[in-house]
Amino acid sequence: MSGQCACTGEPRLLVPDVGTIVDVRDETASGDVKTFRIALDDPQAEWRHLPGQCAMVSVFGVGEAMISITSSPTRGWPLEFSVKRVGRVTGALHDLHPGDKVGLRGPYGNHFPAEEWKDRRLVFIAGGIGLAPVRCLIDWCLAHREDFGHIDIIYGARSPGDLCFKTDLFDRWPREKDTEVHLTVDEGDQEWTGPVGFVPPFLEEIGPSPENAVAITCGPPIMIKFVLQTLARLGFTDDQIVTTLELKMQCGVGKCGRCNIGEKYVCVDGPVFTLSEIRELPDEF
Amino acid sequence: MQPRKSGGFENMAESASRPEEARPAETRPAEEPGAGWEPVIVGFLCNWCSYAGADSAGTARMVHPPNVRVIRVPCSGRVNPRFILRAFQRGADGVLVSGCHPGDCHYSTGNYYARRRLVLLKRYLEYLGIDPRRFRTHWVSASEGQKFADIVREMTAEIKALGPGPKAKLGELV
Amino acid sequence: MPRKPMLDIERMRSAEEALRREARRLLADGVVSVFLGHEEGWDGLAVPSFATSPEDAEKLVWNPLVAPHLAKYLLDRLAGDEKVGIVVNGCGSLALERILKDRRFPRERLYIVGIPCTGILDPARVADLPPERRREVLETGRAEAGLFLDRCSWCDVPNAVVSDILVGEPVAEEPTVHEYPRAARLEAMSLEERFEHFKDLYERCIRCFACRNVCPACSCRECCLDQWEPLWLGRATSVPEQQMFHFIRAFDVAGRCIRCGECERVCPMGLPLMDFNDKLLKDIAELFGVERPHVPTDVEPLGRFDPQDPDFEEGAE
Amino acid sequence: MGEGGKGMAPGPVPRTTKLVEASGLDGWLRAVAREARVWAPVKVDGRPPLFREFGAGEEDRLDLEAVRTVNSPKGALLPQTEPLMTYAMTKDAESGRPSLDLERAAPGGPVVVFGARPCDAAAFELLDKVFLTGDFVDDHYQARRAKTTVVAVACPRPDEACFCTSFGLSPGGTRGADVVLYGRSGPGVPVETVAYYAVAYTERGEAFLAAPAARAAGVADVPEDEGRCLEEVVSAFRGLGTPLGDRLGRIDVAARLDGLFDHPYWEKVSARCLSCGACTFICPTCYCFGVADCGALGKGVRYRYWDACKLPHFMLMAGGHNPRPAKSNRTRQRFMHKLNYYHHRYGEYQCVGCGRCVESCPVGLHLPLVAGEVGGLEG
Repeated sequence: MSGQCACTGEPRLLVPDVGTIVDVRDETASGDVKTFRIALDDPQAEWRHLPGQCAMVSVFGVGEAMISITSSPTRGWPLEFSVKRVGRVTGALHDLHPGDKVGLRGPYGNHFPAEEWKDRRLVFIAGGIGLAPVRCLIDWCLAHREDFGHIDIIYGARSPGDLCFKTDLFDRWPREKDTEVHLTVDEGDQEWTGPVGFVPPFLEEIGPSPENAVAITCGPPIMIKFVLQTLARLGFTDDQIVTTLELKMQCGVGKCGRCNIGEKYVCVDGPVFTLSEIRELPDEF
Repeated sequence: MQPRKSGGFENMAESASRPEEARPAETRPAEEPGAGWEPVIVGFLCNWCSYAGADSAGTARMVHPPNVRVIRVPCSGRVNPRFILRAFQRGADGVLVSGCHPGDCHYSTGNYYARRRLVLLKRYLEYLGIDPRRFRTHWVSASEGQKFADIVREMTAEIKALGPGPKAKLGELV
Repeated sequence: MPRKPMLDIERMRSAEEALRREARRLLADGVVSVFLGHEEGWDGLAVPSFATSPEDAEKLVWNPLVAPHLAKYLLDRLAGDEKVGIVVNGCGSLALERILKDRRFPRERLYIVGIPCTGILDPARVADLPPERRREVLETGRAEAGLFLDRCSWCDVPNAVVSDILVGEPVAEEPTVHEYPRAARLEAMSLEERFEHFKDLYERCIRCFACRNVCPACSCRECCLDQWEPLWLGRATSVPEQQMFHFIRAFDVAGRCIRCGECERVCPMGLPLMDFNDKLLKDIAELFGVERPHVPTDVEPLGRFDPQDPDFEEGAE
Repeated sequence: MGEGGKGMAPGPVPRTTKLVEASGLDGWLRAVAREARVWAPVKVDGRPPLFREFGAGEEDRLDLEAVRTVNSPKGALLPQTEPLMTYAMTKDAESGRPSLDLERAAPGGPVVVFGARPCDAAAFELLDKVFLTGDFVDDHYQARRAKTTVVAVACPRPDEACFCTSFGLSPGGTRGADVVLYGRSGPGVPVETVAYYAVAYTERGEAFLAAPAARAAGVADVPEDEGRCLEEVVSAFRGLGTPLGDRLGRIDVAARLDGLFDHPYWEKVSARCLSCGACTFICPTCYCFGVADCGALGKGVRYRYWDACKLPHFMLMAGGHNPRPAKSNRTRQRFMHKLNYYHHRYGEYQCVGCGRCVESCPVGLHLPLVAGEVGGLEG
C-alpha cells in the first residue's frame, strides 16, 4: 500500500511513485477510450489491489485523476487503466506514448465484496466506459469460476466501434463456463447483426432471474437510473444491486473533503455501494 | 508554413524602445549578475508590421543583439496586459510590445485600443513597483527594419544597465 | 469640494415606509416575483433580503446601515423571465448600471425603486462603537464623517441614475472635482516602497474571492481566475500569483469600476484594495479626459479610443 | 467532550507552572524564533492582529489585546500553499529514454504556535482527527504536528462574537494546548500588563518552559505564596461565560439536521451568500484542500492549497457535471459538514465557537445564525 511506509523521513501520502507506460491500446474506433498498461519503475513499490479499487494516475505538470484499475488482481503488474478523454488530466494522458513517465499511487477505495457472493448468480450490467471497473471484477470472478453460479454480462455502447474490450467480449468471455455475453448498441452499422437499443430495455428483454443473484452495474448516470428501475421490476432487492459512484477527487484518501455525499467519502467509503446504502445517502451526487 | 511552436524561452527574440522621462532607478537586486549576463527581453510583435519589420531587419543583415524572444501576435491589440506581467514574473528582464503605426493597423483600430491599454499599463506597472523602463511599446512598420534594430540595441543596453528583472524580488511561483 | 455626507433619519424613515408600500404593491399585483432589498440581520446589520410575498415586504428596511449593493445578486436569477424588483440609492444604481451596461441582465426584467441618498454609514465602524453611542448615531443621525463609507466622501451621484420610480425628494447634486488621494499618496512613494506596500498586501491576502464575488464589474460567465486551461492564475498563494490575482482583478475592470469600494469593505483581511482601482481611475481620467470614470457609459473608456490619445512616441502620427 | 463552561469537570493536571512578565513575551518569542518557526498574533497598527510568522528581528510585536486574530493559526499546521514534491523530467544521455526524478518535500523544522486562544488550540485537535485517524494518516501533516508546540493564552474578555461555551469549551480551556498562559490579574482585564502564569500540561509544554530561551526571557518559578492565587485565577478563567455562547446555549443540532437536507430553509438563508471562501479560510477548523501542479518544460512542483466548499468550482467534474451548482447546495454543505457529517464521523462538532465567521461574513451568514434558526425548523 503506497503512502504508508515511512522508510525515508519525507512525508509521502500524497506523493506518487514514478511509473512508465508499458503500452497503449485503443479500445474504441473513435479513440476516445484508451487502455494504458502502467508499470512502476521500482518493483519494490508495487502493491496488490482488489477488484473495484482505483488509483490516482498523475500526469506531471497537469495533475492527477482517480481511475479504476481495469486489470484483475490475478494478473498483477503492470496494471491496466482504461481512460476516456473527458478532461485535462485524461486528455494529457491520451497524448502520452509508451515509454513516457507517469505517477501512480493507490490502491484506493473499498472493493466489490465478491467474497460474500459464493455460489450466487452474477449479472454484470455496464454501459460504455462503465465496463472498465466491472471488467476487473469479471476477470477476477472468472479466475475463481467455481465459486460463482451462472454469469450474465450485459453490455451496451453507443455504436459497435464504441464497444470497449472487444477481445474479451467476443473471444474470451463467451468461452468461459456457464457465462453468457449479451451485447447491444444504441446505433448499429452495416456489419452489426446483434441487438440494437439501450441497455435498460435490453436488460428487461433478457430478464435475468433475481433468484440468489447479485447485479453489478456501472455506466453513465442516465443509464443507471433506468437500469435500477428495470432491476426492481425484475424482482431484484436493493441489497442485491451494487454500483460504483464517481465524484471529483483530489486526495483519494479521505482528507481533502471533496468527494462527500452526506458524511460518506466516495474515495474511502466507496466507490462501491449497494443500492440500499445509496438510498440512505442524500441525493447530491 | 509549419506553425511556430511558441512557449518556453528558448525560441524567442527581443526588442527595445526609448525611455520616457527619467524615473527613480530600481535598486539592483542583492546578487550582482555575472559580467556575461545577457538580459531576456520578451517581444510581442504584431504579425503585419513589426514582425515583418523584424524580418526585414534580418534579411537586410542588420546587426542587433539577439536578446529579444519574439512572440508573434495577430495585432498589438491582441496583447492582454496580463501577458506582460506574466512574462516579468517568469523571468523576463524587459518586455516590448510593437505594432503598426496608429492609422496603419491591418485591422484598422487594433493598435488604437492597444495604445490606450498599454499607456495605462506602463503607469500601472510603475505604480506596482516594476521599473517602467523595462516595458516599452513602439510602432514599427514592415519597412522600418533599421528602426527595429535600433530599438533592440537600445533596449538591450538599457536593460543590461538596469540588471535582472523583477522575478528575483517576486520569488518563485510556488 | 464634494458634498459632506450626512444622515437624515426622517427622510430615511419615510423612504422606508414608501419602499415597503411599493414592494408590497409590486409583489401583491404580481408585477415582480421577487424584490431585492435589505432586512435586519444579525446584531442589527442590514443584510440583503429577497422578498417574495407582501408579508416579506414588511421586513424591508432603509436605514443608515444599508451598505451592501444588490445588483450583483441579479446574476443568480438569470434563468427564467420573472420580473425582479430592486431598491437602489445613488451608488447602488451605479452598480446596477454596471450590470446593465455590460448586458448581463435585461433591463426590461427589472422594476427599479430609486431612493435619494445623503450618506450611508460603514457597518463595521458602527459595530465598533460602544452600544449607547451606536444607538444615538442610528436614532439621531449625528455621525462624524469618519463613520461614513469611503465612497460617500467623493459621491457625486446622490440620486439614482436609473429608476422606474423615485421615492422621496431628489437630493441637490453639486458638481464635484474628483481627487484620488489614495493613488496620490502611493505615487509619492519610491518604487521600492510601493513594491513593499503591495508585497505586504499580497502576503496577507487569503484568496477568498470575496472582492471578486461582490464586484458588479466582475461578472464574466466563466472567470479566468477559475480556469485551469489556460491556467491564468496558479492556485498557490505565493507573492507573484497573488500579484497576478490582484492585477487581473483591477486591470480587467479598469474603466468599468464604479469606485464603490465594496471589495475593500467585504475583504475579511482588511486589505486596502482600492489602492489598485483608484490609480486606474485617476489615470483614465487624466490620460483620456474622462471626467467621471466611475459612471457607467454605453462604451467604456478602454472600449473606445481617440486618434489624439497620448502616445509612447512623440509625433507618432 | 472536552471541558469548560460553568461548573465543568476538572481539567488535566498541570505538570509545571511558571511565571513570566508580560513585558518579556516579545523578547521570549524573538529568542524562540531563532531556532523554530513562530506563529503568533502579530500587531497591525490600527487593525485587529493577524496570525502570522513572528520574526526573530525587531519589527514584529505581539498583540494579545484583541479577543481574536482576523485569521486563525490553522496556517501553521496546514499552510495555505504547501509543496508536496518536485519533479524533473530528464532525457537519459545515451539511451535517450525519458527518466523522471521526483523529490518529496522535506518536512520543516520545529514550529511554535504562540498566543492561540483556547478555541484555536482546541481546533487543532479537531484537525488531528481528520488527518491523523482513519484509513490513512496524512504524514505531511503528521510530520509538522509532531514538532509543534501550542502555547495558548486564556481569554480575559470574550466579546459578543464568542460562543466557545456552546461547544463545551471555555475561555480558560486547555484542550489542544501544551502550555496555557493565564493573566495573573485574572479575567476581565483587556490585556494582562503584569505577568502570566505559564502552566504546562504536556511534556512538550514542560520542555518549552524549561528551554534556555524561556529562562532568558525571565520565565521563573511561581513564588510559594502564590499557589492558591494561581488556582483561583485558573478556575476563574475556566468558569468564564461567553456573551454569545450564553445566548445560544449548548449547540446540539446534529440529530435535527439529519432530516433537514431537503428543507427549503437552505434556499432562503443562502440567497444573500456571496459564495466566497472568506468564512472557510479564516475558520480554524475548515481543512478542505486541492492539489495542483505548477511547472513548465518538464520541471515543476506539486502542491496542495486551501479550497472551499462555498466556491462554485469545488466539485466541478471533468465533462461539466457539478453536484452542487447552486449556492443553497454549497451553503447546506458547509453547515451540514460542521454540524452533522463531522459529528457522524468523529462524534463531536467541527466548530470551536471562535466567532471569526461572525466577524468576517460580509452578509451575516454564519454558524450561530444557522445553528440557532435550524433549531426552530420542523424536519
